Amino acid sequence: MKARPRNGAITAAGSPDQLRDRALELGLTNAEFDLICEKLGRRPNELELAIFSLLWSEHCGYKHSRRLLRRFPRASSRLVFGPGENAGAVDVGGGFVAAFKIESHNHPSAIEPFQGAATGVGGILRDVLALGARPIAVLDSLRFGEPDSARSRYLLDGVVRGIAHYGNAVGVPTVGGEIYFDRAYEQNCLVNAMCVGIARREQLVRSAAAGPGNRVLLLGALTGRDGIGGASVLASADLDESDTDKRPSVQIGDPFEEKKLIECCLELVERRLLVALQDLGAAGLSSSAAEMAAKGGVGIDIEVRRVPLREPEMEPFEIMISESQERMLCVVEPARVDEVTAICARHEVRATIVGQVTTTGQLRVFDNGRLVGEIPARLLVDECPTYELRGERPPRSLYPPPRPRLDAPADLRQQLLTLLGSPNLCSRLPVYEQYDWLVGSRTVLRPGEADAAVLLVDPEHDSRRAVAVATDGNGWRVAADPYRGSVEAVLECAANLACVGATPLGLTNCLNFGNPERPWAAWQLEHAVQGLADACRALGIPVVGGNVSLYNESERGPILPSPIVGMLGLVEDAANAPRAGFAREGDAIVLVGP
Amino acid sequence: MRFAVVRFPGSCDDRDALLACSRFGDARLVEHYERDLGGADCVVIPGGFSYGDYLRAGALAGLSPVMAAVRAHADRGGPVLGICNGFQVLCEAGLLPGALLPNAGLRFVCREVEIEVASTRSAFTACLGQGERLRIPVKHQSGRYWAPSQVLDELERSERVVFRYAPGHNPNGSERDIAGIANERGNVVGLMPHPEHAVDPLLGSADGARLFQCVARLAVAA
Amino acid sequence: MKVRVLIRPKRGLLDPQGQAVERALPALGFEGFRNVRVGRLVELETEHPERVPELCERLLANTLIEDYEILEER
Amino acid sequence: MKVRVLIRPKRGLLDPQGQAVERALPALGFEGFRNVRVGRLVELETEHPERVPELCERLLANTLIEDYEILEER
Ligand SMILES: Nc1ncnc2c1ncn2[C@@H]1O[C@H](COP(=O)(O)OP(=O)(O)O)[C@@H](O)[C@H]1O
Repeated sequence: MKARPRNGAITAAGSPDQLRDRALELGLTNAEFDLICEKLGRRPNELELAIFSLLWSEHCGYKHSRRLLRRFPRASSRLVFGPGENAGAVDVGGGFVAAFKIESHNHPSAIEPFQGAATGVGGILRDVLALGARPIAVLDSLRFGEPDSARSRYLLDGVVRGIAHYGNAVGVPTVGGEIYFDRAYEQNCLVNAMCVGIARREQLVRSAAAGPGNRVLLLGALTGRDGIGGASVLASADLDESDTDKRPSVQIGDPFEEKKLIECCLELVERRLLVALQDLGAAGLSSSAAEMAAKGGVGIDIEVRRVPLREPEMEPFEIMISESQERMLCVVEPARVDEVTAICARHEVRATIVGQVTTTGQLRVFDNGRLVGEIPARLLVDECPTYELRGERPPRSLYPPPRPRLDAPADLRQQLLTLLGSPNLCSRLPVYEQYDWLVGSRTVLRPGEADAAVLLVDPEHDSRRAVAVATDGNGWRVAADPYRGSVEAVLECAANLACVGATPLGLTNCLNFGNPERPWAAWQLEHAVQGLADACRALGIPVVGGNVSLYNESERGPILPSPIVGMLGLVEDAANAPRAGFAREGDAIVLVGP
Repeated sequence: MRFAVVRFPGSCDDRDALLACSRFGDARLVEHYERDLGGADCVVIPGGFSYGDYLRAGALAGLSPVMAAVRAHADRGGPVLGICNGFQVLCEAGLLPGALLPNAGLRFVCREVEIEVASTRSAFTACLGQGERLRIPVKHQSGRYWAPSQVLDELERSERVVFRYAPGHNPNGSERDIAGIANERGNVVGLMPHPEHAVDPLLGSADGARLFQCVARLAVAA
Repeated sequence: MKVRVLIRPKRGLLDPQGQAVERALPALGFEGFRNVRVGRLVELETEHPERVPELCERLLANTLIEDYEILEER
Repeated sequence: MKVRVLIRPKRGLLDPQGQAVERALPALGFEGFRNVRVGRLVELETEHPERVPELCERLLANTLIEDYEILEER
C-alpha cells in the first residue's frame, strides 16, 4: 500500500457549483462547505465530501450540543474514562472497573421496530466492548404513544421482541429499564439502550491508534450497503408518513455474529494483543478510523479493496461509510498479527488487515493502491463547527394536556385500582419476562424485585461486591420545567440506587429532544443539561458519557423533552441489598423523608 | 468428578455451567471442534443460542465434531446433561427422542418455575426424592417438548420422564408437562429448566445444585 | 443449479405461528382463509443437487416434526 | 384453492441465518453449497386467491426487508 503523489489522484468531480449543490444535498451548509475547502486548501472530491457530511452531521459531530455538554461535571476520584472514550468507566474497587453508556436508536426503531431495537442493543454492546470490558447487563428505556393506538402496540411489540432477540442471543442479561406511554411519542417512539460492562482495571484498552507501521484490522461481519447515507438520513430527518423512502437503510442485526465478536475481542484483550480497539458505528469505517487516528495524533491509511464485502462492486465511498453491524476495528503490532488472526479464526470471526497506522495525521483512503481520499483526521473529528443554541422560553405549553386517568373523586378503592391498571403504572412483567435477566450468574436483584438491578462484579471468585443500575426520565416533568424535571430524574435514579443500598458512582445520559434549531427546543435542552449537571454536582458524581438524539419530531409535533439518565452505583455486599415489597405480615411500615 | 462443559459458537450459559460444575468437582470447557473430552466423567451441554439457533434450535450444533465424542461417552454409559439449548442439541443429535418446538405463546419466556422429580431412574435424579419439588428458572424460545404419543407413552412407562412442570407451571405448552427426559439407560438427561442457574441462594435458588451433587456422588460410589 | 427447499410442520402437529396468523386475519378484513401453516424456505445454489436430499434429512428439516419438498430450478 | 407464499430476505440485506448456515456447512461435511438464503414459507387455503397479494403486503411479509412470491396450486 504505497501512496502515489497526491496531485492528480484526488480530483473533485464536476464544476465547483455542482460540488456545492452536492454538499447541500448531503446536509452540509454553505458555510461548512466553504470551511472544508479552506481547511483542505482545495475542493474535496465526492468521497471526501461523503465522509465530511457524515462526520460533521449532528449525529457524529454534536454540532448543536457539544458546547452544552461541557457543563457536565467530570471530577471524581472514581472516574477512569469520561466522555471521549467509547463508554465511560468508573472504578468499582477490587481491581475492577465498570464501563457504561446509554444510546438511542429512536429513528431506526420508528421505521422498523424489531430490527431497529435489535441493532440498537448491538451498537451499545460494542461501545462497552471497545473498552475491553465484558458486557454484563442491558437496560432499555422506552417511550411510545398510548397503548390504545394500533401503531403504538405494533411498535411496542416489535421493539420488545427486537431487544429480546438480540440481548438474549448474545448472552447478556437485560435487567432493567422503563416504559412510558404518551401521545407525544405516537409517531416518534424512543428506544434508548444502556449497557454495563466489567473489566479488570489493567485490561482496559483505549481507542487511540498508536505506533506508525502497526496494522489496522477489521473484525467481524462482511461489509454491505447498509445505511449508506443512513447516519445523516436516519438520524436527523423529521419522520413522517412517507417512511417508505428510507426503506433501503434498514439494517439487520446478527446477534450470533456479535456473540462471536464479543468472545473473540475479549480473548484478544486478555492476551494483550491489541494496541487499540474501536467499534464501528455511525459512518462506519470513516468515523472509526478517523477517531482512532485523531485520538492518537497519528494517521491511518485504509485500502478499501481489502475490506471483505457482502455485495460485489461497492464504490470506495460506500465501503468507507457503510454502517454494517457487528464489526470492530483494532490496531495490532505487525509481529502480533498472526497470533491475532489465529485467535479470530478459532472464534470463527473474520479478521482482515485493511490498513496501517502512519505518521501523516491524515485519514487516507486507497482503492487498489490509488489514493482516492485524504483528510486530516483531526479536521474530521475535532474541528466540526459547533453552534450556539438560541433558546427561548415558549409563551405557553407546547403540548396538549395529558389525558386524565381518574374520574371525579370516586371511592378510593376504585381510584387505586384505576391507577394500578393504568398503562404507565401497571406491571411490566409481560415485557421483562421476554428478556433473559439471569444469564451470567450475576443477577442478585432482578426486574420486578427492586428499583434497581444488582449484579455481582466477579461471580467467578465468589466475592459479593456488586454494582447497581437503574434508568429514569419523566418527559412530562421536563416539559413542565426542563431544569427541575431533569434534576428530579437524577435524584430519582439516585433514590432507586439508595433503595438497594448502593452508593452512586457515575451517570450516563441520553438527550432525546426535538429540533434544536427551534428556540423552544433549544431552551428545553439548555435547561435540562443545566439541571442534570447541577444535580450530579450536588450528588458528587461525574457524567461519564452519553448520547444526544435531536430532531425527534413528526408532523404532529415534537416529543416531550426526554433526557434519560442511567446511573451506576456500588454495593459492597450484595447479600445486604434489600428488595422492594413487604416481606412479612406484622412488620412496621415507615415513611422516610421530609 | 471431572466435568466437561461443551461450548459451541453462540453458547451463552457455558461460563455459568462451568461455574456451577466447579462447585462439585473439576470443570473445564471443551470446544465444539474438539474430538476428545479429555477424560471427563460427566458432560454438560449448556444453554444459549448455538449457531444463533438459526434454522432450528440445536440443529447445527448437533452435527458438530464434538458431538461424536459425546455420543461415544454416552454409549459407554457416561453421564450427559443437556440444559435448555443443550437439550435441544441432544434431541437434534438423536441422543434423546422427541423435539423442542417453539413455545405455544410464541415468545421467549424467562421466569422461575417449579418442577417435580418424576423419575429417580437417571444419573442426575437417583439421589432425589420421587415427587420432590425444585424451584428453578426457565428461559427459552423453543421449549415445548413434543414426541409422537406412542413415544410419550413409552417414555412414561419406562420412567424416562425425569422432570415435569408442577401444575400451573408449564411455561411453553410441553406435552404432558414434560420438563426433562432421559435415555433408556438413564445416563443421558435433557431438561429445559436451568439447574446451573440455581446453585446459589444469593442468585435466587440453590435447588439446581441437587442434580450436580447427585451425579458427583454417583461417581464417587462407582 | 438453484434449489429451493420448502419445509413445513407435519400435519397434526400444533403450529402456533400458523394459528396466530389465522386468528389475526378476520380483524384485518381477510375472511375465508383456512389451514394457515408457517414453515421455512431455504434457497441455495450447488453443483451437487444429488446431495440435497441428504442435506435435508440431516440438517435442513427435522423429519420427526417437519416435511420437506425440494424444488429444482435452472 | 391452496396457496403457498415464499418469503425471503431482500437482496442486498443481510441474511444472518443464510450466512451462518452457509459458513457451517463445510465443517459438517457439506461442500459446494453457495448463496444460502433462509426465509419463510406460508401455506394456506382460500377461495379468494386474488386477495393473497394484499395479504402478503399487509401481514405475511415485512416488505421493508422481505420479498415474497406466490405459488398457486390446485
Ligand atoms: N449527553 C451526553 N452527555 C455526556 N457525554 C456525551 C453525551 N452525548 C455524547 N457524549 C459523549 O460524546 C462522545 C461521542 O459520542 P458518540 O458519537 O455517541 O460516541 P460513539 O461514536 O462511540 O457512539 C462520547 O464519548 C459520548 O460519551
